[in-house]
Amino acid sequence: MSDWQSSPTATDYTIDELMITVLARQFTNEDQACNGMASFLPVSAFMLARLTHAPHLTWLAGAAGLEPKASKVPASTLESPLWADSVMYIEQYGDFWNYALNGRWLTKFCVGAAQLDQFGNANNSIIGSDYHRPKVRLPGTAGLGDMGSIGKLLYYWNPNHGPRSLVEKVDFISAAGYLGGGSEREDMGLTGGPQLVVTNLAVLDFEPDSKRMRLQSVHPGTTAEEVQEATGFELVTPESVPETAPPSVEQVRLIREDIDPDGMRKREFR
Amino acid sequence: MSDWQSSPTATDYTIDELMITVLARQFTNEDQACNGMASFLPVSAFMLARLTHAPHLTWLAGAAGLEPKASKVPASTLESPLWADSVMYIEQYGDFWNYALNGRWLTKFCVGAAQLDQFGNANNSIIGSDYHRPKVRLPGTAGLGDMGSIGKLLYYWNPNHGPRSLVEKVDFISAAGYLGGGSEREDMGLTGGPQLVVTNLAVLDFEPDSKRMRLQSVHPGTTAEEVQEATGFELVTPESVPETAPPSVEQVRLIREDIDPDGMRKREFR
Amino acid sequence: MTDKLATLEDAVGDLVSDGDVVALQNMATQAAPMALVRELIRQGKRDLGLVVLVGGMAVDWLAAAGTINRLIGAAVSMEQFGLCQQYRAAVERGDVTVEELSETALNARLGAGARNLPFLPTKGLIGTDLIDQSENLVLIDDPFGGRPVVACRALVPDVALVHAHRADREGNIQYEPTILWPDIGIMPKAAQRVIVTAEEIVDTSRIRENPDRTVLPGFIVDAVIEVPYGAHPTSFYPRYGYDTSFHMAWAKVARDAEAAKGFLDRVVREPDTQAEYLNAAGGAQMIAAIERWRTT
Amino acid sequence: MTDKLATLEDAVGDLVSDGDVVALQNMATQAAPMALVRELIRQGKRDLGLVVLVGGMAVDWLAAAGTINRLIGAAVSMEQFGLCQQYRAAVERGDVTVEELSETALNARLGAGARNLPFLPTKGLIGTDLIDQSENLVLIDDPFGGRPVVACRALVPDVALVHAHRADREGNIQYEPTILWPDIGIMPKAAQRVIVTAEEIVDTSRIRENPDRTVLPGFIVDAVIEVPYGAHPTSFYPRYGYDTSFHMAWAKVARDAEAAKGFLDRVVREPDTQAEYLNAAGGAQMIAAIERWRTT
Repeated sequence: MSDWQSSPTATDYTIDELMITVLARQFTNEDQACNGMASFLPVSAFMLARLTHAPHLTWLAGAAGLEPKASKVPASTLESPLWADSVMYIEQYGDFWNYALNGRWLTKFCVGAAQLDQFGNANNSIIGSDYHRPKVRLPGTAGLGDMGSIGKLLYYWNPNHGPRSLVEKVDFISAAGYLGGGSEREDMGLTGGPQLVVTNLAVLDFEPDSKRMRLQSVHPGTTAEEVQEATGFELVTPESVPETAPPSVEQVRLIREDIDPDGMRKREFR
Repeated sequence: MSDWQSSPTATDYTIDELMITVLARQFTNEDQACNGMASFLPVSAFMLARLTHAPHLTWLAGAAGLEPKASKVPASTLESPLWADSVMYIEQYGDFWNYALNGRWLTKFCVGAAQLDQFGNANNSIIGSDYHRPKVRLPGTAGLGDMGSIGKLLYYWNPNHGPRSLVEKVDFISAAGYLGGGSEREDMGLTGGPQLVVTNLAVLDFEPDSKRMRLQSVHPGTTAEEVQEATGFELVTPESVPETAPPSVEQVRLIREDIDPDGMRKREFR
Repeated sequence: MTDKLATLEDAVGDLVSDGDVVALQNMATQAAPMALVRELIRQGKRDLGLVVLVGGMAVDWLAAAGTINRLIGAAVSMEQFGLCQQYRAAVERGDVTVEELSETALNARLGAGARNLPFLPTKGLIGTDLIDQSENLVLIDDPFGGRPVVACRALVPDVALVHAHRADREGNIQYEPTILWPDIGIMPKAAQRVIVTAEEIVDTSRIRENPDRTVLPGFIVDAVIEVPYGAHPTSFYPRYGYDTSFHMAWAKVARDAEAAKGFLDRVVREPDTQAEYLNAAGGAQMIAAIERWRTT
Repeated sequence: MTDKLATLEDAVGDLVSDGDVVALQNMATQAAPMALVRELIRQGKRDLGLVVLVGGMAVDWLAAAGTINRLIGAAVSMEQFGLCQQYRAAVERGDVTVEELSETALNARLGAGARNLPFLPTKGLIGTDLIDQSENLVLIDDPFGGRPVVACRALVPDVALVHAHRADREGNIQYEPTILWPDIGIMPKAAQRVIVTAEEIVDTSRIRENPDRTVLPGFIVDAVIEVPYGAHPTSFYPRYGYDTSFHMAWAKVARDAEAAKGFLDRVVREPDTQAEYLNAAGGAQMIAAIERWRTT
């Protein structure tokens, strides 16, 4: 944990490593982080945060193993090697939701979605117009359908920024974002909601009043125009869009050598 | 378990032993029996049933220890010696009520009450007319307030038959019996209900139509008139009331020598 | 106590009927009672409804074999091995209908079923399109004046299928220390019948050594069957991990109906015993591989 | 993780305020965090509300000392040692008001509190006078057309008090294999703050040896204090049984306010440390007696 603060900015890094550092930055010593399946970038981010700025970040691996000592990212983020040497096995039905629903703990979640729209509504259910006869059956909402409605702060990651995954209107809302935008979510009594969308091209947030998705920063080597072109709706784009801060040399070393030497994080990119 | 069936009728027995045999008779191999605290007679009855006619009767000691091998009745029926060598520890909040509420298991309960009325309504809450300023504060309803409403068959035991414990109308209904009698319970959609009241004087059940308490049998040495006199309301009394069948020599021996050699069952009698 | 010891054939034959709603212990690649799943297919059961929290290969097989025509669950995926393609195709064709529930909604439906309540509420799902998709979810007012909640109607499966580390003949079921998936906590208690496969059947005296490890009491279990490696190819920690090669082999054929049928013929329909199945799945070499999970 | 190690004095001083609703782990003679109960009395806390499933001597002491003015619970009794006479008298005088709930209703209120739901339903209590006695219980219709159920309003205690076998400095709490009373399962998760006493504070590496025995995660715990025999005179299996002599001694004085006060002065107010308390309660001889529980 020694020299991460004084480490110079890296020049040799890949997009997955950049996305991991952006996600890691969202988690502090006061948070409890939790990952689901096939979550190589979030798991790498939690590990990175714990090795650098947030050594006391609590981590609930696979929503089941508390404070594991996983030595590296395994081939599954929902399987036993990940929760090696945990301090607690939290049983999901009886117990995980006690903590997750409570509101005081596990307030931030990294989540993925097949479709995300301009107001941060997510779809993991179906592609098509007929729910019962879909063009594509997606995996299903799992816990996301809960997370969207119970005040959580959601951090979407999307390794494949494109007009099919970032759409004007989702075919089906399987997790509530800002619904129709503006105060619609708030008017229903829902707190929290989508905070950030971290893609392979840019970092996006939501404009406070309209709740429309907004370009926060573009990754080095990408322009705001390229991001807009890869997006299925009009982004709120400030006059000047900064570059996403790149990782440090030490962060890249930690990811490559200690956290994910097998390169599992690369699997998320088509 | 050898000779209990051919054992002759005992002449040397006490009322507690008689009550235990009456309670034991209510439980079969197909039942799951469960006891609460200070339940020396029911615990003795379960042990007796398992040693005689119902060796496969399932027993959940203290609503927590399944199929224990308790060697004898201990000083507490809610403490660890009772559930020695159980096959399972059932956690109460998360689990006991899953089974008890379900409806298919744990259908019969032996229960006690400070007051029981002519329609089998029970009171363990307060004596007096003002709930918030009672003449006597009783222990409280515990699980009985549930059992009365969720279809259970209730077997009341009362070692101190008298006009203060068997009253015309309870001061407060902390467990539902047949309410105002007749079809009132059924009309509310409640199934099950009080089946039997086993006292130190008699065995009582409930007349099927009026749901009034009825004399089923009087213990040897007691008359129907004496039972009526000790009761705070008019009992339904058939023209001829049989004597309660006494225990066998072997049942008495099992109770005295194997089940309760320390005589804990005597503690329930004032 | 009653002797619950059975065979796969008798348990599935006697306790599962065509049209039943079957609750299946499962996660993406974990802890599924796969021997029971294979037996459902072997016996040609039809029109089953399936309840899964997160379904994996079991769902894909049951869809491929035409065993199920509806699914109630939160997700179906084999994680790093991809979506369940046979299931997906069956849903897209309209052969399998889906009641998609969030985790808290499924838990609430099963919790209400177990506890004989008409419903349990959740605050999940509010604002989503999922509420309208199911007749078993409805917004109700908070009688204490707060915001509405979603009432989730009780779900009582006809039968639950479970795999465990140990059981005795009386049906007391134990787990070794490992993550407990939610299915074991509530599904069997909500179901009307319970079939359990176990890595080993032990004497009750062994069960009494660790009463804190018993997860289901014998009185709710209808049949127990000894099936070593009964969760293969899913993982069953701490005994064995998931079978990577097997999952990849299935994923490779699963987009093609004919190839998938050939795979199922070979590993499901032809082997008559668990030993024959394990041989068809790779035998001793496969077993050695899945037992090496700690080092992967 | 944060260091949660504290003293009784600081934990109760910092985390419990006059007027708070305090959830207490307890059964008739079992598993109560008695060192914390004594500290509440020593610090002269007032107007506390107490939540107990089944309260025992702790409730009697807190009533005798005037610490509590209301109770939410299912029962109060010391089983074979009789009713809690000081509590009884306080209720009969009107000094302590009682919200009496059945077990499922209390569980529902706490379960709703833990899960941030406005209420959970029960089918218990229907037909009893208990529903009208509480403003937190109300009959509601089943939206699916069945019979009404009792909605039990969420209960969020300000602080929960718990005793455990082991804890680490980060607040991860373990139980040795024993019956788990319901309080540990839900009360601490419903409460806004959690104070835990443990028979011993151990290194986290010891906790990691048995992750399946951890009952509360450190992130919900605010303070842990090492208090050997911290549940005395209640039982804490498998380590020790309840103290029969001590219970009888209390039962003997408990009908008399002056005698009860003298008892509390001697065992609660005068001893400044747990060691002094244990001495006042009978010292080594008493400890030997409660550790002999297996043979009684």
